[in-house]
Amino acid sequence: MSSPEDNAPVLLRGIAALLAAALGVAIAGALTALPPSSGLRDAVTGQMPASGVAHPVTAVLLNFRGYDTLLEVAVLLLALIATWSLRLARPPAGRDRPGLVLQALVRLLVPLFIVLAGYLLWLGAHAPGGAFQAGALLAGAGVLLTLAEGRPLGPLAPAALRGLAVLGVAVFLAVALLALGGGRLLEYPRGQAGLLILLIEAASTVSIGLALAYLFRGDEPVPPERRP
Amino acid sequence: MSVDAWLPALIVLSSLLPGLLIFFLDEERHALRTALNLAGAVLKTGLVGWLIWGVFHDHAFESRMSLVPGLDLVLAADALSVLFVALSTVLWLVTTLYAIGYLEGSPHRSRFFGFFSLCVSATVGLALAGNLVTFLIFYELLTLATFPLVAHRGTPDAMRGAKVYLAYTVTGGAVLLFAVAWLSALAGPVEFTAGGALGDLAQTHPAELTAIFALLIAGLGVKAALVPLHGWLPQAMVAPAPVSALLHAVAVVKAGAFGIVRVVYDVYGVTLAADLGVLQPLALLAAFTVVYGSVRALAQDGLKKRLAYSTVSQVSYIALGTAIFGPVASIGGIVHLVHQGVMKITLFFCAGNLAETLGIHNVSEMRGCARRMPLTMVAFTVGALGMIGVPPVAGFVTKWYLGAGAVAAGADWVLVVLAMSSLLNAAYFLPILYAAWFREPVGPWPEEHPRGRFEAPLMLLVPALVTAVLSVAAGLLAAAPFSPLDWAKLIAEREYGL
Amino acid sequence: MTAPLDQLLLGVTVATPLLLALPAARSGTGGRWLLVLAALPAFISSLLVADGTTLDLPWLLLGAQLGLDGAGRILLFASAAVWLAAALHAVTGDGLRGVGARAGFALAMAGNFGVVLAQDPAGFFAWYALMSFAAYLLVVEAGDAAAWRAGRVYLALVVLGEVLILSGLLAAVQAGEAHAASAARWLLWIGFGIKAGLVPLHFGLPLAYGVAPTAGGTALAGAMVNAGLLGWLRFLAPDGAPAETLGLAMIALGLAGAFYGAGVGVLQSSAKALLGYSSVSQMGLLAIGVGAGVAVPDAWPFLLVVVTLYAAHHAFAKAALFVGLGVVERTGSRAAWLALALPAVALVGLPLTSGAVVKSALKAALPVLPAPWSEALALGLPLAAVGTTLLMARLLFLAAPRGAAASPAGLPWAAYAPLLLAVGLGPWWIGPVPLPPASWLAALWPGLAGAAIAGAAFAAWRQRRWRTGPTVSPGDVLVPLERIASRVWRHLTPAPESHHPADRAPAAVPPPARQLAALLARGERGLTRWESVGIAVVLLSLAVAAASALRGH
Amino acid sequence: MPLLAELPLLPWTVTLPLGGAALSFVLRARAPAVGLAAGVATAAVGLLLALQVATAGLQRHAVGGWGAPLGIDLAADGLSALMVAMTSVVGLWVSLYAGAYFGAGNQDGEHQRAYFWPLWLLLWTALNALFLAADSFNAYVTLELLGLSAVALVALAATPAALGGAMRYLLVGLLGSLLYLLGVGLLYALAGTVDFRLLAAAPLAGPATAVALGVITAGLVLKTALFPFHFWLPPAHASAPAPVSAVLSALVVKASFYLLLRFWFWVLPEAATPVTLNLLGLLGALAVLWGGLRALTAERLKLLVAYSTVAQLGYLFLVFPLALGEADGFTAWGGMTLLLLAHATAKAGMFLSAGAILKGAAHDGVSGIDGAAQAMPVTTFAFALAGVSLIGLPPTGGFAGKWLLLNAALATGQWGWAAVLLAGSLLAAAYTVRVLTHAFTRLPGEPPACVVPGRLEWTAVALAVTALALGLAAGEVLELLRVGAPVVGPVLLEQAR
Amino acid sequence: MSPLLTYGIAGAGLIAIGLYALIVRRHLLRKIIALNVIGNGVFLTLVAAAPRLGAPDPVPHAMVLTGIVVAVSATAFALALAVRVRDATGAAALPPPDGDGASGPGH
Repeated sequence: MSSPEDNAPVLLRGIAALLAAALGVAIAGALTALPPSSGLRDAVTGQMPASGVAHPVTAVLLNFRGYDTLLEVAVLLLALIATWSLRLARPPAGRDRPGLVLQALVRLLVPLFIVLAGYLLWLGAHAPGGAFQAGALLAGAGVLLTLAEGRPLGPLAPAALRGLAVLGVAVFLAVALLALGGGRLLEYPRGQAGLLILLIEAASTVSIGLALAYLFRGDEPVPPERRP
Repeated sequence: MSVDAWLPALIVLSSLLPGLLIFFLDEERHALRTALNLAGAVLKTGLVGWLIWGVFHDHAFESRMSLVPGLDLVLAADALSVLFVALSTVLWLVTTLYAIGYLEGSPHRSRFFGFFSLCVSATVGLALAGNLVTFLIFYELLTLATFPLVAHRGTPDAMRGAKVYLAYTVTGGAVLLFAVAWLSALAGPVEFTAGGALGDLAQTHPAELTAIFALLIAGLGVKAALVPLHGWLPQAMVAPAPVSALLHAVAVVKAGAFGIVRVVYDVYGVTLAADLGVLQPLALLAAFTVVYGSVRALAQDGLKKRLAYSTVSQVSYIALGTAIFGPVASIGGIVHLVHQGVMKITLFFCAGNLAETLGIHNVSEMRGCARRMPLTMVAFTVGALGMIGVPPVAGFVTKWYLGAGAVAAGADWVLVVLAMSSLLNAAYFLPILYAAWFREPVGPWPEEHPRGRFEAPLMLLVPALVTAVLSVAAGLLAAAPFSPLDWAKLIAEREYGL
Repeated sequence: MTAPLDQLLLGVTVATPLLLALPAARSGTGGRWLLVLAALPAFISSLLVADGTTLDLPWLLLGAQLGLDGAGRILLFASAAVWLAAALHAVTGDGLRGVGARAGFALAMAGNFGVVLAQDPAGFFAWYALMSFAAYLLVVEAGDAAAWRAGRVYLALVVLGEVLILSGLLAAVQAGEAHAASAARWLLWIGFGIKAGLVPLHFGLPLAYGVAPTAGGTALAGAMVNAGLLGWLRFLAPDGAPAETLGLAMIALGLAGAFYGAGVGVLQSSAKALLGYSSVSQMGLLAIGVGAGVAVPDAWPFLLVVVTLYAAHHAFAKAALFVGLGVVERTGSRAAWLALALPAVALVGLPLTSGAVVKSALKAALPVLPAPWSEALALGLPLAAVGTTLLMARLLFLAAPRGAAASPAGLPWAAYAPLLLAVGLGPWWIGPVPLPPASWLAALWPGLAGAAIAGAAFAAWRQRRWRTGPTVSPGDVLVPLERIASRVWRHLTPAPESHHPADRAPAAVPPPARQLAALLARGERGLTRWESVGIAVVLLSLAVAAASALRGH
Repeated sequence: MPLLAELPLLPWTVTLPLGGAALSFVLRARAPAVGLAAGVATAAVGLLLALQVATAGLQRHAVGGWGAPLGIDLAADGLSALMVAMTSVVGLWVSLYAGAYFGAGNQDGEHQRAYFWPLWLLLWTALNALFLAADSFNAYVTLELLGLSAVALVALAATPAALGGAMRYLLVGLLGSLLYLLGVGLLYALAGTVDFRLLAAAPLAGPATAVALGVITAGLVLKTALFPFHFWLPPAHASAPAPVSAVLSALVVKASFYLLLRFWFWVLPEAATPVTLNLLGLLGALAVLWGGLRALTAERLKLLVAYSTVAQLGYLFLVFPLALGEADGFTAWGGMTLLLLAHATAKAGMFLSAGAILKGAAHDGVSGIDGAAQAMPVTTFAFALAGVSLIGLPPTGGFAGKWLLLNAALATGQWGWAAVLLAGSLLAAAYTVRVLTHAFTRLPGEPPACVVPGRLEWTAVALAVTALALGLAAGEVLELLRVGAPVVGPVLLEQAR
Repeated sequence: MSPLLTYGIAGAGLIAIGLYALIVRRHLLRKIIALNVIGNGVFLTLVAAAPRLGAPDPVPHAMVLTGIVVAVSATAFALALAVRVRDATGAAALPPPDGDGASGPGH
C-alpha cells in the first residue's frame, strides 16, 4: 500500500527527520538529567490498607485515582458511540459459512475465555489483572464469535445492547454519587471499598468487553428496516 | 435631588426603549408603532425641558455606571451637552413625524424606526457623555445604528453607499479608540471638564498630547466630514430623505463636530490647545473644508448631493469657530451646531418632498416647482438664504460671530474664507431659487403621481415649515433669552471662565 | 427724552410695510393702495418724531436699536416721500401688477426705512439685505429676457456687496484693532459703493433702472440709492484714525464716476438707462463730498449736512424725473414732458433750484482739501455740471412724446404733481442759502455751456447731419465681464445628470481583492501542508525548550 | 450565602452531563428530551458554581477523599469558574438550538439527532472536567475525551469535507495530547506529583523542565489552532453541523488554551523568557492578521466565520507578552479573559445564526444569504450584533477586553500589539460588513419567507445579547477573575507621569 | 546506564520515529500507526522516568494503563473514521484542507 506519492518531498523529509531526531535527543537528554526520586510510592504504600485492595496498581486505578478511571471508561464508551455514529458500511456479509475448524474452535474457546475473564477479574484485587484484562478477554471471545457468526452476541435488542455498553459507566457513576451523598465523590465508605471496587470492575468488564468487540466489528447492529 | 442622578439616563432611555420595542412589532402595527415613536419623542422633549431648566440653575445632573473599575459610563449634563441634546430632541420629534409620513406603506418600517430611535439614543448619549470613553461608546453605537438606515433600501446603490459609509466611520472609530486609549493610558479616565481635564500633563508630555490631538481630530473628522475624510457623505445620500436629514442635521455629522468641540474645550482646554499650537492647523483644515465643500457643491446636479457637499462646508464652520482662540468665535462655532441643524434639516425635508411629490431629484429639474409647491419652496428658500447668511435667518448670526471672533483673534484671513464661502453658497443656492420661483416648468408635472395633489402631504409639509420657522426664529430672536445664541454665550462663558 | 409715542411711531414705521407686505401682495392690484398706506407712517414720523428718539429691541436679532437723528430724519423724509409717490403712481395704473412685485415693493420699503432708522450694525445690515433682495422682485417685474438679465446682474452685485459689507462690519465692530478699522473702511466703502453706483461697479444701476417699471424704478433711483450713501455716512464717519488715502480715493473715483456717468449716459438710447447713468454721476459728486469729510475730519460735520441735503435733493429730482417719464410714456402729454425740465434744471443746479444750493454748499466745503485736490475739484465740479446738462438735454430729447398714447385710467398726475412741487420748493425748505452774484455766474455757466452744446447737437440732428448717434448698451463694462463670468460658470456647474441607477453599474469586486484572495489561498495551501505544520510543531517545542533551558543557566 | 458555600457543586458539574450522556444514549427515542434536561441542569449547576466562587472564594474537592498528591482534586478559581460559566451559557443556548436544528423525519436527521446528544453531553463533561481539573494527568484524560467527542461531532455531518476535516482534527488532537502527556510525565518524574498547585510549589528547573514546557506548549498550541497550526480548524469548524461548529469555536479551542495558561502562569511562570513570550505574541498577531484576511476573502459563509475564530484566538495570545512579563499584569489578564468570554458567546451566536440562515439558503456561499435581512431579520440582527462584539465596538464585551489589552499595551509602551489590536478590529469590521451587505441586499420580488423554526433565531440572539451584556458586566467578571489570579495590578494601568 | 534509562532512551527514539512517520507519510493508516508508535514511546518514557529508587512507583503504571486504554479507544475510532473517509473520498489520505468555493446546499 506504499505508493511513491505516499511520501513527502525529500527536502521536507530531511528536515522532518532532523527535527524529530533532535526532539528525541532532547527528551533522552532530559531523562538522563532527571534527579532520583521515589515519586508517590511511599504515599501509596502508606494508604494501601485503606484502599480495600491488595495490589497497588489496582488501588491507584480504582481508588486513589479512581476518577481518572471513571473518565477513562467514559472514553471507551465514547469511542464506541463515536464509531457507531459513523455508520460504517457493513463488511460484505456474503461470506460463505465459516469452516468446521473455526466453529469447533469457537465452541471450545469462547466458554474458556469467559471463565478466564472471571478469574482475571477476581485476581485483579491482589495481583496484576483486573477489569481491563478481563474485558479484553471477553472482547477476544466476541471477536471469535464475530468471525464465526458475523456478530459477537446473539439476537440482542439494540436498546439492551446499549444498556450493557453503558453499564460500566453507570455503575461507576452510581457508586461515585452514592459516595458523594456520604462525603466526597468516589469516597468509598469504610470497609466497603473492596466490595464496591469489585462491583465496579465486574460491570466495567462487561462494558469493556462489549465495547472492544463492537469496535472491532465497526458498525452498530440495527434492525433491518432501519438499515440505509 | 436624587432624580438628578437619573435624568440623563432617562433621557437616553426615553428613545432607546421605544426603539427596542419597535423592532419586535409586526409591519402592520402602524398605529402602535407611531404611538411608541411619538410617545418617546414627546417624553424626551419634556425631560429635556426639565434638564435645561436644571442646568440653567446649576444643577449637577450625572448618571454614572461602572463598566470596569476605572472605566465608567458617565452621562452628565453641562451647558454644551444640553444645547446638543435639545437640538437632537426637537429635531427628532420633527423628523419622526416626517418619517412616518414619508415611509407610509413602504416595507420594513419596524426595522427602520427601530434603528431610527437607536440612532437618536446614541446621539443623545454622546451629547450627554460625561467622559471620553462614554463619548466613544455612543459614537460607535451611532455608527452601528445608522448603517442599516443608510442601507435601508437594499438597492445596489444603497449597499455601496452604506459600505463606503461604514468603511470610513469604522476606520475613524478605530483611530479614535486608539487615541482615547492612549490618552487614558497617559492621563487615566478623562472626564469632560470646562477648561480642560489634562492638568499639568502638558508640561510632561507635550509631544504625545499633540499626536493624540491629531489622532482624535482624525477620528472625529471622519464623521465631521473634514476634507479629506468627507468621502462617505455624498455617498450616503442614497438613504431615504428622513435619514439624510437626520444624518446631516443632527446625528452623524454633528456628532463629529460636537466631538471636536468637546475635545478642544473640555478635554484639552482651549488654552492648553492654543499653547500646544494645534488650533491653527485645525482652523486651516476647517477653512479649507469650508471652501472646498462649497466648490464641489457648485458642481453637483443631484439636489441631495449638492446639499451634502454644502453640509461638508457648513459643518466645518463649527470646527472653524472652535479652532479660533477667543470667546466670540467659540460662540459662533457652538451656536452653529444648532443653526446648521435646523437649516439643513429644512432643506432635506424639502428635497424629500420634491422627490416624493414631483419626483424631482436634480437641480436641473426644479424649474417652476415653486408654483407647484409654494409652501415647500418657501421653507427651502428660508433654509437656502440661511445658508448664504442672509439675515434674519440663523446662518447670519453664526457668520457674524465667527467673523467678529476671527477679527478679534487677529485671524483676518478667516473673513476672506467666510466671504468666499458666502459667495459660493449664493452661487449654488440662488440659481435653484431662481429656477424654482421664476422659470417656467419644462413640462407638465406628473399628475398621476400617487401623491401629486397640490402640495406635499401634510405629514411631510408641516415638519419642513416648522423647521423653517425655527431657523428664522433662531436668527430673529437670537438676542432673546434661551435662544441658541444666548445658550452658546453661556457655554463660552463657562469654558473661558469669564 | 424719548417719548413712548415717538418710539411707537418708529416701530410702526418699519412694522407697517412688513405687515402689509403679504396682504398687499395677495389682494390683487387693489393691494397697491395698501402700499401707499404702508409708506405713510414713515412720512409722518419723519415729521413728528423728536430727534434722538431711540427704540431698543434687545431681543431682536443681536439686540436691535431703532433711532432717529438729524441726517436720518432728512433721508427718512426724502425716502418716505419717494416711496409714497412711487406707490401713488403705481395706483394710477402704472406697474406693480404682479404679486411678487407688490411684495417686493413693500419689503424693500420696510428695508429702506429700517436702514435709515437702524442704529446697530447687525440691524443695519439686516435691513439693508432685506431691501436689496426684495428689490430684486422690482427689477425683474417686467419678466422679459432683459429683465432677467438685469436681475441676474443685480443679484450678483447685491451678493457681492452684502459679503463685502458683512466683512467690513465684522472688522468694524472690533474697532479696538487698528488693523481691522482701516480694512473695515475700505471694505465698507466698496460694499456700499456697489449700491451707490461706485465706478467701476456701477453697472447695476443703469441696467436695473432700464428694465424696472416706473414705480419700482422710482423707488430704486429715488430712495434705495441713498441707502448706500447712508452706509458711508454711518460707518465711514471719522473716528480719529487717519483715513486720508481712503478719502482721496473716494474723491478720485467719485470724480471719475461723475464724468463717466455723464459721458456714457449721453450715449444711451433708453431714457431710463440714462437716468441710471445720471445717478451714477450724481452719486459720484456725493462720494466726493463724503470723501472730503473722510480725508479732513474737521470738515465732516458740515459735509455731513451738505451731503445729506444733496442726497434728499437728488432723491426728489430723480423721483420726479422717473415718474415724469412714466407719465409722458403713458399719456404722451407735452405738458408732462415740459414739466420734466424742472427736475432736470434742479439736477443741473441752475440758480433758484435746490441743486444750486447744495452744489454751492459743496463747493464751499471743498477748499479744506490739500493742495492739488481742491483746485482739481474747483475745476471738475462745473465740468461735471456741464455733463449733467448734456445728460438732461439728451433725456428730454429721448423722452419727447412721439404721437399721443391712449389716455390711461386713473389720475396720472397724482404722484407727478406733488413731486414737481417738492422739487420746486426745494430751495425754500432746504433753507434760504444766500447766493452771492459771483456764484450766480458760477452756477449759471455750466448750464448755459451744456445747453449750447446740446443745442448744437440737436440742430445738427435736425439737419439730418447724422441720424443716430453712437450708443453704448446699458451696463458698458458689464458686457465683457458677463462673457467671462458665463464661461467660468459653465466650467463650474454640472451638466444635468440622470439618476437612473442603470446608468451607473454597481462596481464589481475590484481585481486587487481577487488577487489578494488568490495570494492568500496560495499561502494557506502552503501553511496547511501537514508536513509544514508537523515541522512547525517540533520546531516550536524545541524553541520553547531551548529558550527556557538557556534561561535556566 | 453559607448554604451555597456548602454545596458540593464541583463533582456535580462533571457527573451530571456524564450521566445525561449515558442516559441519552440508552434512551435513544427520548434523546432530545433527556439531553435537554441534562443540559439545563448542568448549565444551572455551572452557573451556581461561578456564583459560589464569586461569593465563597476558591473551591476544592478531593475526589475519593485522598487529596493531592495521592488523589485527584477538583478545583475552581476565578478563571476556571468563568470558563465553566461560559460553557454553561453557551451550552444551554446551543442545546436549545440543537433541539430544533436536527430535523426529525428524514433518516439522516434521525441519526444525527440520536447521536448528537450523547456525544455533545460527553463533550460538555470533558469541558467541565478539564476546567475544574486540579491535576495535570486528569487534564490529559479530559483532553482526550474532549478531542474524541469533538471529532465525532464534526463527523456527524457525514459530508466528505466534514469527514476529511474530522480526520485531520483527530490526528492533530491525538498528537497534541500525546505531546502534552509526555510533558506531564516528565514533570511528574521531577516533582513526584501531577497536581497543579504542588507542581507550582515544587522547585522545577533543568533540561527536563525545559523539554516538558516545550512539548506541552507545542501540543496545546497545536490544539488551540494558533497560527500557523490553524490548518485543521477551518475545515473542521466550517463543515460541522451549525451547533457543533458553535461549540467547537466557542469552547473546545478555549480548553487547550486554558491549560496553556495554567502551565505558563501558574506552574512554570519562571521558565518564561522574553523570547518565548514575544514569540507567542507574534504568532498571535500573525493569526489576527492572517485569519482576518482569510475571512475577508473566504467564499463560504461558515468558512469566513471559522477563519474569524483563527483571528480571534490570536488576540488571546497577546496576553503572554502583555501580562506575564509585567509587574501589573492584571490589566492584560482581564482583557484577555473578557475577550475570550466575549468571543465564546459572540462566535457561538454567529455560527448559530449562520446555520439558521444557511438552512434556507440556496448554497453556502457568502452571497447565498442575499435578502436574509428580509427573510430573517432577527437572525441577521443576531449575526450583526455578534459581529459588533467581534469587531470590539462598545459597549460589547469585545470592546471591554480590547480596551484593557490596548490600555496595557500603550501603558507599557508595547506599541506593536496595540497596532495589531486595531488592525484586527478593522479586518473584523470588514468581513462582518461583507456579510451584512449581502444580508441587506434586497432580492427582486416578494421577500422570501422565513423557513426555520423560531427557536433557531432566538437562541442566536440570546447569545449575541450575552456578548453585549458582558461588556456591561465587565466589572463583575473581573472581580470574579481576581479569585486566585496569577497576576496582580489595577484594572486599568496608568503610565507613570 | 541503568536499564530504566535504556527504556527511556528507547521511548525517546520511538517518539522521534513516530513523529517522522506522522509528518512524512500520507496514508491515513500509516499516520495512525505512527501516532501509536509515538504513544508507546511516551508510555515507555513515562514508566522509565517514574522512580529511580528501589521498588517501582505504582502511580505511573496506573497512568500508563489509563493512557493505553485511551489510546486503544482513540485508535479504534481513528481506524473507523479512516475507513469512512476512504469510503467517502475514495482515498485513504487527507483531502486538501481548503474546501473553499461555494458548493451545494449548505450546513
